[in-house]
Amino acid sequence: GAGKPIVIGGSLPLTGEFAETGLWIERGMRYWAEEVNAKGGLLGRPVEFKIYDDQSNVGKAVTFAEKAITVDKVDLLFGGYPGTAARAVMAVAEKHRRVYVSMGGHMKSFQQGYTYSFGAPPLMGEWWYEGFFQWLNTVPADQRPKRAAVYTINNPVGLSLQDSINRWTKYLKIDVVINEKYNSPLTDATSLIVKAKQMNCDILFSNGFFPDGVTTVKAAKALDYNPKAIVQGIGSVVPAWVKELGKDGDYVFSGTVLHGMLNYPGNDKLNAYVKKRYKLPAYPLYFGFGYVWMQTLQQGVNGAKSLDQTKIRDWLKTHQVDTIAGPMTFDKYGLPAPINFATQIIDGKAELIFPKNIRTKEPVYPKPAWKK
Amino acid sequence: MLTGKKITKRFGGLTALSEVDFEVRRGEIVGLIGPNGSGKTTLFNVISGIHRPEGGDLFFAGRRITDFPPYKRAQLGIGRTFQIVRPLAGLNLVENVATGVLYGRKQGAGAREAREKALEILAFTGLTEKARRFPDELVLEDRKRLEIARALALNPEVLLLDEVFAGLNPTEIGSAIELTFRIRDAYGTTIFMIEHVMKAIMSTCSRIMVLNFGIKITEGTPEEVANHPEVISAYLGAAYAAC
Amino acid sequence: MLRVDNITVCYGRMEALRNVSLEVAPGEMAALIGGNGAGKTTLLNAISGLVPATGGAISWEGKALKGFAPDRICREGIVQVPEGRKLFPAMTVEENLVMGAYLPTVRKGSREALAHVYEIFPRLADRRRQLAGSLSGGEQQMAALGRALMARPRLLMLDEPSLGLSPKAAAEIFAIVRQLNQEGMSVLLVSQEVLETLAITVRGYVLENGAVAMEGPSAALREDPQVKASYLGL
Amino acid sequence: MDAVLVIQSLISGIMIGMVYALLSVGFSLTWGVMHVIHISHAAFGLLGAYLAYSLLTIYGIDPVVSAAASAPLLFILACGVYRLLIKPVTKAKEVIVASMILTFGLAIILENIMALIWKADPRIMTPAYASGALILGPFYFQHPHLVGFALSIAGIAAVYFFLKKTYTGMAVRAAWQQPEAAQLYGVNLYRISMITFALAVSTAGAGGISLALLNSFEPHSHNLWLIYLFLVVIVGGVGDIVGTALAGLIIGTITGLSMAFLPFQWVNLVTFGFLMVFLIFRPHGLFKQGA
Amino acid sequence: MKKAPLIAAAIVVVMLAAFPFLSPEVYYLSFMFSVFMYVILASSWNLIGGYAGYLSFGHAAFFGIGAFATAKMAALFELPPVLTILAAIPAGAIAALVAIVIGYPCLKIRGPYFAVVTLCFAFVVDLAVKNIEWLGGAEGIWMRIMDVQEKLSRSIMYEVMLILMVATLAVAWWVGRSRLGAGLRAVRADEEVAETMAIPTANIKIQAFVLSAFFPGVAGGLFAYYLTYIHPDVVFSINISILIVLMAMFGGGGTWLGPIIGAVILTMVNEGLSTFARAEIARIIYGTLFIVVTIFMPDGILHFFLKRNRGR
Ligand SMILES: Nc1ncnc2c1ncn2[C@@H]1O[C@H](COP(=O)(O)OP(=O)(O)OP(=O)(O)O)[C@@H](O)[C@H]1O
Ligand SMILES: Nc1ncnc2c1ncn2[C@@H]1O[C@H](COP(=O)(O)OP(=O)(O)OP(=O)(O)O)[C@@H](O)[C@H]1O
Ligand SMILES: [Mg+2]
Ligand SMILES: [Mg+2]
Repeated sequence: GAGKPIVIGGSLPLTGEFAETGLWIERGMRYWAEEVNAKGGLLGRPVEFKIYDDQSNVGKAVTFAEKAITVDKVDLLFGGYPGTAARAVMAVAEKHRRVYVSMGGHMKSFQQGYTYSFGAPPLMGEWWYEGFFQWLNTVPADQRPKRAAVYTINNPVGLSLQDSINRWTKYLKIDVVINEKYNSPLTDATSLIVKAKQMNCDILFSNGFFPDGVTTVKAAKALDYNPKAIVQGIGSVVPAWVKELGKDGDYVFSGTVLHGMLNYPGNDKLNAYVKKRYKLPAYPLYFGFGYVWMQTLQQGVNGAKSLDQTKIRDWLKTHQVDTIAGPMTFDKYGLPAPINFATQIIDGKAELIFPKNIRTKEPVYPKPAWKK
Repeated sequence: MLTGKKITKRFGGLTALSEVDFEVRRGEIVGLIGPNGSGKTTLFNVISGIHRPEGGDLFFAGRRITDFPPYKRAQLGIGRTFQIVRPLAGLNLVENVATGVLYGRKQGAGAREAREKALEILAFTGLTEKARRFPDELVLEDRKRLEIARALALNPEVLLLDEVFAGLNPTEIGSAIELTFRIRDAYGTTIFMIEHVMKAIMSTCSRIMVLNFGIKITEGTPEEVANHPEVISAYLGAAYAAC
Repeated sequence: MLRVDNITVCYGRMEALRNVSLEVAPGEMAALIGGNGAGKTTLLNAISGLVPATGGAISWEGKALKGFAPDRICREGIVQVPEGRKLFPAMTVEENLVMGAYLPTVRKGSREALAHVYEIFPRLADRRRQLAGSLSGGEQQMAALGRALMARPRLLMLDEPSLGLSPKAAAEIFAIVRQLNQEGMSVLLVSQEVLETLAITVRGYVLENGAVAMEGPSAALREDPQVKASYLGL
Repeated sequence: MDAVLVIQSLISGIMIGMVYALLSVGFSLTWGVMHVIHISHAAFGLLGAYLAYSLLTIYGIDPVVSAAASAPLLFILACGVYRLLIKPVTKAKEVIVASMILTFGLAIILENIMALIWKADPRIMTPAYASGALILGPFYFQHPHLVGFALSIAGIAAVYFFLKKTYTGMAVRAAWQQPEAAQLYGVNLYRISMITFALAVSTAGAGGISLALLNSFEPHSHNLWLIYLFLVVIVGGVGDIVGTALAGLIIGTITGLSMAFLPFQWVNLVTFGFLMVFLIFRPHGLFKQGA
Repeated sequence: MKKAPLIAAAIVVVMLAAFPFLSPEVYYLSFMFSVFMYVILASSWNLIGGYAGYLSFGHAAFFGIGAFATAKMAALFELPPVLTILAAIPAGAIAALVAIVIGYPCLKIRGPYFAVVTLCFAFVVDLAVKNIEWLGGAEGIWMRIMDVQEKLSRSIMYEVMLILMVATLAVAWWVGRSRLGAGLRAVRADEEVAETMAIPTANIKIQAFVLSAFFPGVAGGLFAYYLTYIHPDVVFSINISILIVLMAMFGGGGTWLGPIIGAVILTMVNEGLSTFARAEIARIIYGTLFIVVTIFMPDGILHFFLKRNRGR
């Protein structure tokens, strides 16, 4: 018997700068709801979303979170995007004692002392390259790159990526010859590539978003720059990377916390759905995020057997959740143990290359020279 | 009271004023004539500070004002009108004039006093009925009167009038001449005027300067100037001399 | 050939012209005089199609013109030199002149027309590259008249062409207008220089408060006591 | 500093600068001659880019061909926009402000129509030559840069020719300086304005396509493009066609040089800072001395 | 007769001030907070943009400077809530100071060129904050959450922003009727003529610019504390700069009431449309609003009705 629906509210950037990602998150969430409702709902009640379009505006994200909580009196909050919005909304959720499961805004945001916020899993810049470096560590020392060019977008994401690079390059004795930040928009990457080429850098870190990532890779090809590896931040996880860039996007390394080929229950279903509905080979990262955050929340509610936010929080802090990203338990920051899998784009697909036990394809290293 | 020494003004390659000396004494009505493009308006622009001369010096009431910005000169008491009228669009006549009162030589007037004073000046210039209208609704003559009213609002010591008689028919010129005298008498204002209407200039000015190609060619009483051969050939033309 | 019959023009609720009729015969030079705000400019603008006229009719060689757009009326050879010159300030003198011959019908032969204008106004030839906005008043008037000549008008309407000109320049302008008329161009001349105007025209109209107060041969108007008092300052 | 780096940065900087100039030239035209600040100009450019994208991905039509083909299409579209939307506001007291508000609304509409049709996902224009380069000694002339550069020269020259050498172009300038007088000499104001507006919009298409060859684009990208439009137009001088081209050159040079000599972090800051200083010292663009 | 509008305004203010005591939901407090904020931004912008006709397209810079200055002071001196709120005032002063420095050269530039110079200025400030870590850098700054019940903390922010709005509107009112306002209007009509009317144009423009920067600076500080986390992308957004201009012009630039009308209408409509099912369609409707209003009221809403009253 279906009772009154459980309303899950909040805002997403459905128009404006971050619309693309916001829309994928929404799709992931809606797929989750479809699935839950088909199975009889949550606590026996159907679930329903109340989603506001914050127009990619952080101020609006905050007021809409408050609207959802205080006016719509929604039963649950869902996680927003991007990190800057999450950073501000986490404070609102805390003040209203609402569980907030989202990607968060990298490590700093989880260190603010919020107790209701969970990164389940987070999109954690600090962890993003862990898998890649662990894999690189398995490459014989003489075949590893020696000189790195690191170009980082000057925003919270980029800055958080630097953390693992600094640690690992030191450990692997890779010389960071170039370590520069740039402010978006990056309208031309010619100079970046020429510099890297001149300095004989044999590994390129392009720590940016999709537009600057594309510009950088295209310039690398046009200028015949052939490092042993190109590592791309989070631009290459957007479906458009393989779809739009085609062959030129191949062999780029990156990381992920979610992947359709991971051997956790649910991934197959998601892939099948996305293949049918959106004609994509595997679900996009943010589709997965939209789904997995809801999945976590769902288990919290089921575990607490209540919509009482504090109970849900306490349950989540003390129990394990099983998701498409694997099993997670949360620490006092609301974070699971670091998760990261290394990926490489091979033949237009983001393949898992590390850890070995989940590998879907052998990594291609060193990267073959550009074909013209 | 207002003196210029060797004023030179160039526009690119064109020398619009070349070492022009002039003097206007308190209480006078001085005329400035010359062919079109001889530099008369340019001289007014230099005096009021809109153009910066390349050479020469300006003195007003004993002070050197060459480097003063326009507003300071206006504050000191140099008021002017524009040949091509430039009312403050979007403000009605009272506001146009009241603004001048607020910033003029006798500062410290409140908004209300300024309006009253403005209405007084508008009455003086015969614009009372149109006080609430906007400049773009006026005919040219009234806009010229507005120019005068706005300049008077500053309570100027010397008033530069640039062709305020243009476009009037002979009868209307008569009343404008009368207004000129009234300004001098009622406000004690010294007047320096550019004019092409000979009737007006002959009957109002005690002294006339003549510019040609940016050079002062002569200066004197109306009769002297009107009979000056160079003035006749460059400015008045043969026909005028004939009658 | 130009006939204005009983037209009325309103600005909002104000009637600027009331039942005005006027005629200019081929090759004739007619004068239109009147005090400030009498409606002279309004009448010219109504003929040119810039302001809409209500009531009455305007016809040109028998063809009805009322309601036509200004560019259409220009095509008929009716050209106005507007009050205040209205040059294109950010274009050079030469471009201003060339714009006079914008209509395809007069574009051919505009080169000769340009040479002719420069011949009439050598001052403009000197300043051909200067922006019209920075010309002195007299120079602007010459440019405006030159621009009109480029359109090779059949009826030239001049709105206060001597405004702001030195006596010598004004006399020159009048002489040129007179000559153009003698060469066969019809002219409708609006001017505040009433004496001179009535001297060179054949017929005249006196406009007062938006209505024709008097009309007749110029010579007669010049002797009229009322005209003398109101317009000649005598 | 290394000479190759400097020259290479300059080469691509200048070529990209010229692409911005192409996108800007129509913007400058509507602004300068019509006093319409056409905020949706870049959005029309983006529309051109999307059209070319679809033609390329569906029919394999080269973007350069699309640039030519989109021009008449945008021209017609712009005529409609002029007739329905722009014309009514040219009667406003402050046309600049009114037109800005109106076309701001239009830009929002266009952006979201594009989002509905093409989705919010980013797109990249990848014709066969997309990441090729012409190599001369140590220098690379990237093909998209070359194509954009060539389109830019052609587009700007066409606009220049139109304005300065055709009667219609001259009438356009005349009409917006002194509409009454222009009418008196046979100019049909309405037609002239429509042509100007539509011409401007059709150059935007080519500009948008060229830009799309360089960077990825999304429905909201026009907002960023708009900023560059403003910069180029202002440096060049509003309504000044040659100035626009030179401004593209200058902005490209500054970006190129700062890319070569500065930490990348400071490039944008220095570019905007320089432009600010430039404007302070040359407040009327490159050529005009002041009103 | 003169008193009636004053009494009406006083009643509105009292009612607004009483609103939190009706114990409304937090959202309404926050929403009104943002309405007040935009009224402040649009009305202050109007001092330079509307009265003097200098369209500043970089006003978000002052807003952002205020926000970052407040956040930085709060972090630096570990200010308690009350002092953090008060810190917005010196933050506004910093914004005003920047306005003097920047206004001096920039206000010599007229028309659209001024618009673009200010646009560049906003970018420069944004990028400088991002590049200089001491200012918070690209990471942004977190602030301590006010340690009281949520409704109370939002009510406090509401009342403080209301006070600021009243202060801004009072100053705008005063400027509109003062000698300064008359001078600014003359500047807007014709700056050269204004100079010859004894108006020290450079001086009064700076005055207006500084006033128009101060209030947004304070508002930025309050906004920072409202969000508790600020990032340059959030407070220096070009969208804010443009929105401010649109609001003032949409309502009717150069009048006292116009920017208020514009800010209130646009904030409300925008908020309302966000609830709309299909986000893109909502935005299309929003865009259409601009078009329709401009076609029918090309000089702004207020001017449209004023003209009606004049009976023309
Ligand atoms: N801003 C300017 N730039 C270039 N040339 C100018 C400028 N202003 C004036 N001139 C030129 O300087 C000369 C003098 O102009 P000015 O306006 O002073 O003449 P004027 O004596 O007032 O003539 P008029 O009696 O016709 O008004 C003219 O040749 C004019 O073209
Ligand atoms: N655009 C307008 N709007 C409203 N009223 C106008 C407009 N133009 C002219 N008028 C009014 O129409 C009447 C006639 O003006 P018009 O300009 O035709 O007179 P005029 O005889 O040419 O005068 P002048 O000798 O000053 O040139 C005047 O009362 C004037 O105020
Ligand atoms: Mg003059
Ligand atoms: Mg007239």
